Amino acid sequence: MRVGIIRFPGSNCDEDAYHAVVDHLGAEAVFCWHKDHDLQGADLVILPGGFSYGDYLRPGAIARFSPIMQEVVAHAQRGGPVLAICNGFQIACEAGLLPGALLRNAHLRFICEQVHLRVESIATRFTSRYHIGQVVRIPVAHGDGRYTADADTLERLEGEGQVVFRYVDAGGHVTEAANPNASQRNIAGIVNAAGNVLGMMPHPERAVDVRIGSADGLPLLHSLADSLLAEVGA
Amino acid sequence: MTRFRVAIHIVPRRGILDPQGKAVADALHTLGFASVGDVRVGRHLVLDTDAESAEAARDAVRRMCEQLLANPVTEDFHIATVEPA
Amino acid sequence: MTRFRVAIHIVPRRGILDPQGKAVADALHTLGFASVGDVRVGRHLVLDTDAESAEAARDAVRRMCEQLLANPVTEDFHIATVEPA
Amino acid sequence: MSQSHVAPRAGDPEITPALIKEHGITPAEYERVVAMLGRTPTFTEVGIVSALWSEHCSYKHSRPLLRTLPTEAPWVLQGPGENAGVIAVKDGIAVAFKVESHNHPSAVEPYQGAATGVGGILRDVFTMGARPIALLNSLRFGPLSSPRVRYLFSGVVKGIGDYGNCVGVPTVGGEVVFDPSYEGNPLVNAMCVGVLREEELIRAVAEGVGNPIIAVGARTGRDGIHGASFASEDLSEENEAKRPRVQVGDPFTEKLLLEASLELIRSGHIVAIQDMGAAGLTSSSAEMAARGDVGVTIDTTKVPVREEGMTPYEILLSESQERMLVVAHKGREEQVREILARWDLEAAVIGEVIAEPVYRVTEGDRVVAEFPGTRLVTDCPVYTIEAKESTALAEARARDPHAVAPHEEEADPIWTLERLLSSPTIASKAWVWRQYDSMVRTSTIVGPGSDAAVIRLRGTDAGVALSIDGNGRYVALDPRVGGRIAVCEAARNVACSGARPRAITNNLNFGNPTRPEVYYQLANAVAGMGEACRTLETPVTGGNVSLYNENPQGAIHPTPTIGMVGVLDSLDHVTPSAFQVEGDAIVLLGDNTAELGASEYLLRLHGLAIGAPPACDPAAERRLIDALLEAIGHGLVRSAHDCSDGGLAVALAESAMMHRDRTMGFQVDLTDWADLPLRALLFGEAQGRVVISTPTPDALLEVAARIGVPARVIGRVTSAAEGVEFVIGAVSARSAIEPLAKAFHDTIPGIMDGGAPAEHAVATSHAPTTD
Ligand SMILES: Nc1ncnc2c1ncn2[C@@H]1O[C@H](COP(=O)(O)OP(=O)(O)O)[C@@H](O)[C@H]1O
Ligand SMILES: [Mg+2]
Repeated sequence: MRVGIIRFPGSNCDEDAYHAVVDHLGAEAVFCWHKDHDLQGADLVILPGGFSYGDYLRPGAIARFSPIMQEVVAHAQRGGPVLAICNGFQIACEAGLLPGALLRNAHLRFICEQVHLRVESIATRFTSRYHIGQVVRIPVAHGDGRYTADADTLERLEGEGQVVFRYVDAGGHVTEAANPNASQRNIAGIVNAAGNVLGMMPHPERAVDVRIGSADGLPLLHSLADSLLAEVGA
Repeated sequence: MTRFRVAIHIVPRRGILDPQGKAVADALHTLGFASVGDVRVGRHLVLDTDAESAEAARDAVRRMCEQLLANPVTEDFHIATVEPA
Repeated sequence: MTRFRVAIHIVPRRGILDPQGKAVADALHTLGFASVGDVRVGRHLVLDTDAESAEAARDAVRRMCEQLLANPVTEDFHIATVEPA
Repeated sequence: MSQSHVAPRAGDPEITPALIKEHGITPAEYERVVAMLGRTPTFTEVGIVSALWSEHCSYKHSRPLLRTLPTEAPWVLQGPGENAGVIAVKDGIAVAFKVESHNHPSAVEPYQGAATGVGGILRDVFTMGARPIALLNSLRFGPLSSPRVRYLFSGVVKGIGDYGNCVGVPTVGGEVVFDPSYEGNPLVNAMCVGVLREEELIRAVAEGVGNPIIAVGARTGRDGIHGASFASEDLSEENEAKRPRVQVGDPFTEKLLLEASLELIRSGHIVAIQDMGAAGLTSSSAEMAARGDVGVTIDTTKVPVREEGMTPYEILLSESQERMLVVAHKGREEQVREILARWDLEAAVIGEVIAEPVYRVTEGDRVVAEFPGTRLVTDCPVYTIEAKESTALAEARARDPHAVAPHEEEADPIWTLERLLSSPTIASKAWVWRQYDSMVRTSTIVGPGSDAAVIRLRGTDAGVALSIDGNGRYVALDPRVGGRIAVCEAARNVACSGARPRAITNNLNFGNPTRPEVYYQLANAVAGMGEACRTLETPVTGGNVSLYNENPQGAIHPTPTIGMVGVLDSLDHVTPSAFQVEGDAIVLLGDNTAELGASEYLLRLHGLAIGAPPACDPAAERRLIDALLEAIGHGLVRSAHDCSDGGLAVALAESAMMHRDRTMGFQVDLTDWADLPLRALLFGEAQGRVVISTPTPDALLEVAARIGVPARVIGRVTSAAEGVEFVIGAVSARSAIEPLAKAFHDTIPGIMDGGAPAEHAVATSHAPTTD
């Protein structure tokens, strides 16, 4: 399995994604430069966190027009998996790979801390290694993470099982206090209708080792590896 | 070609939570501006662009807004003024 | 008392670096809007307030800008319109 | 060429005594310039001198004092004098680190002032060839009851956060103190730590005649002209008006500059690189030339500018951010440009290293400034001021804190403890650090909230422990002792996390040094720091001096802040500060005393800054650290937290409820010290004490006894449900955890999010310019 990590000017979780994939998953990873049109044969594309183009105008708004994004969109349209984390999620929404938008946190401040997420769907290639309703600890670090979509979109996401992670308290309850940014319906992560693009504000690549706070992001990477292996096998 | 200066307002769409507007309203109340009601906070862009005519400039800026400057999911834009720079 | 709707523009003062404006200008160029020159990005506020007269509303809003809304060191503000709401 | 070809530039102001004075140059200094040049300086030259001879660049009042500090140890690879200090860690890995202040810019524009402070210190570190891996900050403000202070506090925190977050360097620690002495003159010190391989170390020394000098990064605008001399003046209302144009930070460009600079350094195409920091192009070029003892020539018309019509004076003194000066190998200009272009950055050759021993600036063909040799840097005046202690402070020190009558409610020590825990200086700073990305780079083993942060170094099993500390009140009341304590406390914090303290960087935040009372503080604080550094074997590898921290209300507390770097040979030794396991014994290393002077207790409960600060014996601190580290090495320590602000009772309470979601309780019996005054025992700030929790108290006591450190079992860790309990002879005090945890955790959010807005307008009169 080969992972392509997209590097935009201002990406800053690209190295972390690389270490998660290479050191903890044992897979191969390459960096794909935003000015290029080359995914270097990547099976999985990661849109990493950071502040592409300084988050100027709106997070993700400018990065979406980088040359490499044409290839990422084409890869997604072919059914190739894309993991869009934090700023990557913002870019994916701006690029139309995922519905909705990520707006300024309601308390108007950047927030960095471990949060609890409930796994809402395990019928995705990203989450097969979790069990349904499992509560995991994964950190957030963002200023613009308030997931917002119109009522129809929200209904569709819920109805089709596209809501993958929700912010909850330690006991697994959806509460206002557990929602770090006032996302609608406590949504922390969603997949597209085809099931191959996952966007999430929390950072699974920062949760790969208990020494840095949590290893609860590892099953996500392993789920992806399983799904890719199954494809090759098929 | 003439150089035009164009002012654009980009505001959160009605119905979308505007926490910044609310924070400003609350702060103004605490400062004693009791009669302030609703506050909305958006972006104000001023850009210079060359075009054949004011209409052409406005058209170009409309396309800029649609493609980049405003988020169609959450924001409305309004081209406020187009004036020779 | 009448309710007025006031629009305010707050923009980075000329001469002060506006990295956001520069990033937007660069992005517009990349998108093919080659004739775009300078871009400045500021804030656009719309607020409702009750006052005896338009002049009184404008005065109050000016004080709000001075005390809270605009940063006196880096920004200029401009009260664009004061209209009965 | 002779010097006579330097002529006044058309349009520049005439050189008058008033102009010289306005530039902060004294008549004696002016004479020195005239003698050096053999003629009247040009306007451009006056600007250059005023910048380079400002305190900020020249250290003219502090250099002789700084020379007394120890700077060497076998592990020091780079001491003071470079952009940052460097120490070896393990297996060829080294760390570069430095602290810098942005006090004056932050007083005027807190958000940009703090943000650009972070930007500057990042550049200081990556220009050494090091990749930044951690940021810390040390902040001082007036009381939070003032809306202006809340504005400054929230703006500074947001500025620090936004900048570091965007660049992708975790902010992992710091400190915030609120004290009336900083009202109107906040302190904002930022520290950065970077990692490099020893062979990648590069120094900012210009050399090689014919080598091109290249300006890299952002364009030059009129930002912050005279920032350097501004930072060397009192903040009076008068210069509020002649306030320079504020520098605005662009962390996005900084991130590109960081990546491009590291690539450039590793490419072998360049000789030297330096940040254009305070006094911009002038100081970076003159300092690089002086270090290499070479001549340079710079053509201001080649410098990429952001605004039209900029004069050489403005271009030289601009403090536009995110710019670097590079000396490349001759003939490699294209390769340099290519690397920068990949990161969307501009590069322009603006000058070259020359054989002729001059510092020359031209505007096209015309010479607008020329100084012989490197004398501009080396001839800077140095002042030694008469030192005299302030009688008011000597009197305050002489007052007996035990004579202060306690409040009636203090009969219950829990009441007092709750007051202290809700003092904003002691209360949890989670409101602050939640706004900082403390985890990016996935190497943060211990983040904010503990005694010191611990960052792992990839590719080794080693880590560094980092802390920044200072206590201005101690220094005010006794500069010598206060200086010692600042170093020892920082070392203790680092040791509590399991690391051996190795070296410090420091920031000297003081008032106007030409006043004998201030110079006395400076001289004695530096002496005290030196004593502690020598004993602890933590040499000084760099730092920063920020003087003239005064305002119409008076001078600030003299505040040296110490950035300490410690090394953990193995991450197995990382030790948390919070209690971990119910039933563990609580051991106090060090001894309690009757000291109460200069304490947070006196300030918070009685509004007094009086009495002598606690005694500080660096040799005893060294033994304490040795014992602590040996015990940690043997796996005898489950948690360790030092006693500082608020004393033993606060240290115990913090150990129990530092983490809101994981509180514990404790029972302690302090009857052995029942003859000490109760409030000194509980809230006095005696030095050299650490609260440890351990499953193996006997083994721990044995280590302590062998090394000669007093140690006693004082109680045990309990569950949160059991609350806290103090027994001191006949006195017994208990409390549930919740009210104490609430005091500790909810105070700052309560003030900052409680609805009272932070206003900027209080101190400024400003008329709309376009309304
Ligand atoms: N401005 C800040 N930025 C980041 N962390 C901070 C800041 N202020 C305080 N902290 C963190 O809060 C904790 C307690 O700080 P402090 O009270 O100064 O501890 P100590 O007295 O042990 O030095 C430390 O972990 C420190 O790093
Ligand atoms: Mg401290």
